[in-house]
Amino acid sequence: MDWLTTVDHKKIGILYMIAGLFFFLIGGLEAIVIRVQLMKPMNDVVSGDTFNELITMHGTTMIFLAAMPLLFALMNAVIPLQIGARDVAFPFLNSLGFWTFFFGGVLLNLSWFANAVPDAGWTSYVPLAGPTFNSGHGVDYYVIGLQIAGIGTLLGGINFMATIINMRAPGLSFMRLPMFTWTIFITSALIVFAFPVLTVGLVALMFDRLFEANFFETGNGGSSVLWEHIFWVFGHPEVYILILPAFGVISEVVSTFSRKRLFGYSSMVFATVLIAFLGFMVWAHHMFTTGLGPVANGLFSIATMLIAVPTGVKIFNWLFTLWGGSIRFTTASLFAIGFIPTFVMGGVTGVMLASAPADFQYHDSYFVVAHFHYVIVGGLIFGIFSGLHYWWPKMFGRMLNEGIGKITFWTFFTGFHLTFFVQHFLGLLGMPRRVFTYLPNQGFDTMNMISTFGAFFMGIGTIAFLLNIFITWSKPRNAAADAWEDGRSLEWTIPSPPPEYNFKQTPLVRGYDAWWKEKMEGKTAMTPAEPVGPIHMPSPSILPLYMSIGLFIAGYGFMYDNLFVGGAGLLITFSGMFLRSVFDDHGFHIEPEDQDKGVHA
Amino acid sequence: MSAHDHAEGQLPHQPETATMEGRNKILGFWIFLGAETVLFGTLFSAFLALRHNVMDGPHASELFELPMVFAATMILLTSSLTSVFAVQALHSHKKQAMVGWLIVTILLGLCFLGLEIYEFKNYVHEGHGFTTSAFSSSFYTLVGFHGAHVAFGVLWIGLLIAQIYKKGLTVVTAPKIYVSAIYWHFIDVVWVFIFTVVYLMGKVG
Amino acid sequence: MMNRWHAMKRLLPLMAGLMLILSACGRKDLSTLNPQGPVAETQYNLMKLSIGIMALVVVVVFAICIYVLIKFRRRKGDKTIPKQVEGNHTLEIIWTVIPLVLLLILGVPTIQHVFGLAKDYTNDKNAIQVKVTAHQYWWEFEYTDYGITTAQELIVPTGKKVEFQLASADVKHAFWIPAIGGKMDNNPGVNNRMYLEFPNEGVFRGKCAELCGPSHALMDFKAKAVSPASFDRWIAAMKAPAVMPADKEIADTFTAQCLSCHAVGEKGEKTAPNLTGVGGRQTIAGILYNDETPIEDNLRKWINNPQDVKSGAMMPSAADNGLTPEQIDGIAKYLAEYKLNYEQ
Amino acid sequence: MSSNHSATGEEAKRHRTEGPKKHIVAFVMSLALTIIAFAAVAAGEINTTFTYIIIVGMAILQVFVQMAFWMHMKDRGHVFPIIAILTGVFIVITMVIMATYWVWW
Ligand code: HEA
Ligand code: HEA
Ligand SMILES: [Cu+2]
Repeated sequence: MDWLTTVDHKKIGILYMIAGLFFFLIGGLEAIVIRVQLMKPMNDVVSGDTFNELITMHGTTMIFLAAMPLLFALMNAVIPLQIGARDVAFPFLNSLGFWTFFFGGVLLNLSWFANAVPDAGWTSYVPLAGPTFNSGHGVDYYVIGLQIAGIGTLLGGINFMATIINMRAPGLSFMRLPMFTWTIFITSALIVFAFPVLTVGLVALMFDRLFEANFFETGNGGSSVLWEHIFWVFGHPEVYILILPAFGVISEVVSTFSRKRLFGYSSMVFATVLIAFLGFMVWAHHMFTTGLGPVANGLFSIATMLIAVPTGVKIFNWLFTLWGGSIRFTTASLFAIGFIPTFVMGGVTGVMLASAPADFQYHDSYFVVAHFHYVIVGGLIFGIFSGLHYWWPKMFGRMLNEGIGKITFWTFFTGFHLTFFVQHFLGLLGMPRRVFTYLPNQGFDTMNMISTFGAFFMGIGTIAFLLNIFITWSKPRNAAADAWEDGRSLEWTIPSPPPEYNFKQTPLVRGYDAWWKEKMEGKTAMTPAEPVGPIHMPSPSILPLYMSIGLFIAGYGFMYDNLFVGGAGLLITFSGMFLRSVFDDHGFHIEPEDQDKGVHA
Repeated sequence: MSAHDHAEGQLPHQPETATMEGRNKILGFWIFLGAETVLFGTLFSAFLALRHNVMDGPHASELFELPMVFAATMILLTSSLTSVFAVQALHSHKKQAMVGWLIVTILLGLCFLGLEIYEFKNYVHEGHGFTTSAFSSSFYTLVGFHGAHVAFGVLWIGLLIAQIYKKGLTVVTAPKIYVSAIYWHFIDVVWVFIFTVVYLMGKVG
Repeated sequence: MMNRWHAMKRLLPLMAGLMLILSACGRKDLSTLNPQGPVAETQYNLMKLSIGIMALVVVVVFAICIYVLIKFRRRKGDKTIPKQVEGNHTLEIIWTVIPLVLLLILGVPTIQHVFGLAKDYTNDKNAIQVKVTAHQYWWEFEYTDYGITTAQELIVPTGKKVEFQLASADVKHAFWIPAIGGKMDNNPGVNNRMYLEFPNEGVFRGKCAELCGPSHALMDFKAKAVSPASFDRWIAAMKAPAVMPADKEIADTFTAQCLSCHAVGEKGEKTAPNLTGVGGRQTIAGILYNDETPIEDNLRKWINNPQDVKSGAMMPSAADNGLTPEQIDGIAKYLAEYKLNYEQ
Repeated sequence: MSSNHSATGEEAKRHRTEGPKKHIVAFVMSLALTIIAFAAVAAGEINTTFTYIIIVGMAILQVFVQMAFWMHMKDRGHVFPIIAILTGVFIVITMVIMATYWVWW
């Protein structure tokens, strides 16, 4: 019950993690089925229809329901601690954000049981996804599920921007923020400015599908290219929403485990901002073959290539953080170190794709599939694994087992390269993507077999990670506050796991790498910025769950043309808003004498 | 946080930023408006891309009746002024005056909505229905989104007025009023662009 | 340090060799790494250039990475604190400027070819004009200057520019002949255009490269480049009166059941693939190869139940068409023998 | 974050006595800008491009006026609001260019 009403960012982080891992398993299972189907030519494990459903759900689930929530998990678990805050700016909205994401995801995945699964790809290009050529309810699940989940994401973005701007501890100026906090700040900004575009796109598609509007109905003056623009104006920033937090994790982990200050901190910050900025001006590189004409293609080619420069700055800064350091190989640092070359391989194929005339060959071939799995799995998923291993003791008070952790890394890492390296060549040899099968004798057979084989390795790696969690769960909660001993930022100054109120006294920050600085000066604790006193906490609330259930019901109602149910669902949500507005939350106080009770419980 | 006990005279002169919660709320709301800017921007883009595709329906220049839209614009502009007066009253802690201005604001908002609904009815009558063409769909979606924002604003400010009566002007209620006023201005700004891009440019052709 | 570079020197040719082996494989009629026309050639050159630049970047990063990992690992029990370096301006400038230069090297030809490949031959008298209409799972090729239409197998003369108008009859598709040149989308509502050139005779594999429904994977076609003389003969043969089944009953069934959608010669409709000379094509339905299975078997299989071959195909099954096994055999035999004699 | 809510008594006084005048000025300016735009269209004689420029220009001016005065964006402590809105506007501009040039090419 506690978990349903919590507004504590640490618990919400854990909820995000559980939900994210759950959806990662579902998405991974879908990937396995995809790979099994493609193992040999003219295979018939699944039909063409089912295959299209699988890739659509795989892409959508992985990106929106696995990767983003796992990032939100890290963000919730870490950001308030890194900035010396007791909570996020809007604890209530934080909880609401989680529950809307969760119910959106559940709605999307219920499509499997309703036997109406979205099947137009995660990009849902119209008219294939429009009412004329897709009359079942499949794409409705996509549209409405993502819409509801998207509300949660947007709330999260607003919340973390406000938190990082307003809730920093005294002395923690922007240019002293840990790198992870910086990347989350920029990511949140990207969310805030990119998600509304998706919202509008989904609304338009929903209107087309449910109310016979004509945004994308070419027969009535609509434009299918408009959808592509809208989707990618959102979609490209989305990929940086995914990768920037991973960049942040890598910065923290690399610096901690080499015992060195992050090399070129200010250029790292600048590069992050620049990547985000450029990220909004390159969307049409997904549309080189749409026929926008040479001027657009040329402009977008060059703009896209430019992103390589700030990204390169980051890569070399990491390498030079390691240079001269004292590198310790834990699972977390292995994933971070594995990330660097792997991501570079994915990044450089991105630059190859950015050359429009050559992209006429690569586009919609397996070369693209290879590119984006290199940056997403080899980048983002490695980053998430790294972050989870790194902050696990902080989140749960227990260390993960290093031996199993190394098995996880090596199986996942080798499996990954086996799966996706050969896909570059499949693409170059002429294999289009999104094909449910291929004819024999085209030179695709061996490489597809290798690729499938590798996917199983990744599965084993994932299972090892799960085992690690279960095995260490029964161990005592004895992780030290500074669990890796070389911690540099504020989260390592408080117990693992932290008490409900995080900081008994708000710390005073005196420089970059606040905790490291104190340690180097021989201190064993931060200087407090306030006396011990009662701590104000927000009250838990069931309303976020209640409101999200309302949206869930409303989604179903509209999808099946039942305006009554739809209206009832909206009424539930609005009544929740009403109650929230009318009854002030006065919260409660934890008095100093109670502050040590229940710590480390 | 004993906000309720504050006598009005003891309120800080800008009660909306007196507490951390209040400052967070205002900042968060501004960020939200950044998102809303993009939301309406996308709707505008879609409209701009599709506005000439009228199929069998009437063209914008035949359809729109500018004088009525002009009147609606004036009403919304005035409501923006009254809402800024409400905020001024808030700053000088004049509860009654503030509530008065808020009521005027929502009344003007209701007039605006009334005109809009009347206008839509006329258009449908002239064969410009939601499903007629890409132009009509994007028109109703853009203008309707704005209308929904106005309607939401009316309900919201209405609810706040009730809260002011019940709870008085405190450091808890003040940020809400302030934020709703910013929201109201934002809607007004969006309308300026709808008036320009949809109606005036539609008339020009 | 020195012997690490030695290791690198040994690695480089190895990697280059790997590249070569990989680029050597791949079918000549399919692989983008084995270009068979100037458009694909241009693109291939750009690909090679970019692969070169990228290989350089990757090698540098790998080298630094491996060096650092070996050199700076923490020994057991090492408690020393390394020097805390803030940054280094010279280095930072180096790794900003060098990538910029590399991008410039890639960017210039990119822009050049973006415009080069966009050249428009629509009004060129010497170019062949083909309107490509993509349908759910089949391709229609209309030769606008000659007033003829064919399907699934595009016939073009060598040595001429071919200008394509790309249209779609339903959802989005993309027209791609990897060995000849890159793809371009067939958008519903608005037409695209692009040109290709076929210097060598041969049959090249074409694919649909945009998800278009359950049988997207099976939406293959062939592009056959023939000598200009053969091409002219083909045009003439296409314009010749249709050859109908000799057997009267089969002819009637064919007219009633098949020509309500398909066409042969001047007869029939345009909503399904044109069948003129279908017996001479390399495949049935784009994917049933006649050199692997006898063409009659392929035709029978297809006519019997198209859904078995391409799920979601619009053509009704034999049962729905009310065809008896004898009629199927008759039609299959007739179509198998319907060849246009234009290659000599 | 230093917040400036603990203003000096003097400032508070200035604030409290600040009349409605500047807001009425802003209102009149908004009215005038709207009317100019309206008139430019109603007159109907000027050429189309020029009319576009006038009306869009008037809209932009009016937004500045309203944001500065009514939304208090000219006041202190509004750095982040300005960044938020400007970023939004920047993205909107790219999208409008997209919609007007590249949807139908
Ligand atoms: C986390 C996700 C992520 C990230 C970070 C990136 C990063 C990049 N992507 Fe990727 N991309 C995707 C996810 C991502 N992408 C997805 C999901 C798709 C497919 C969507 C779909 O169709 O379903 C896609 C597709 C895609 C395309 C469209 C291909 C097509 O469909 O035809 C293009 C084209 O330009 C592209 C380019 C790039 C570039 C230039 C980068 C750059 O940011 C990379 C920059 C990094 C480096 C370059 C490496 C480090 C730099 C150095 C070491 C400095 C020196 C380097 C040089 C001088 C080159 N991507
Ligand atoms: C975050 C994003 C993300 C991630 C992590 C992945 C991960 C993987 N992807 Fe994914 N992929 C996409 C995003 C992602 N993908 C997108 C956007 C597309 C495009 C979709 C489209 O075209 O529309 C795509 C498409 C795509 C394709 C191309 C399909 C096609 O075009 O036809 C393939 C094929 O190999 C593939 C494979 C894989 C594999 C093997 C993994 C592996 O890394 C997965 C590893 C994980 C596991 C293996 C989990 C194993 C779990 C278990 C074994 C537990 C058992 C289960 C339970 C107990 C429930 N993906
Ligand atoms: Cu992109």
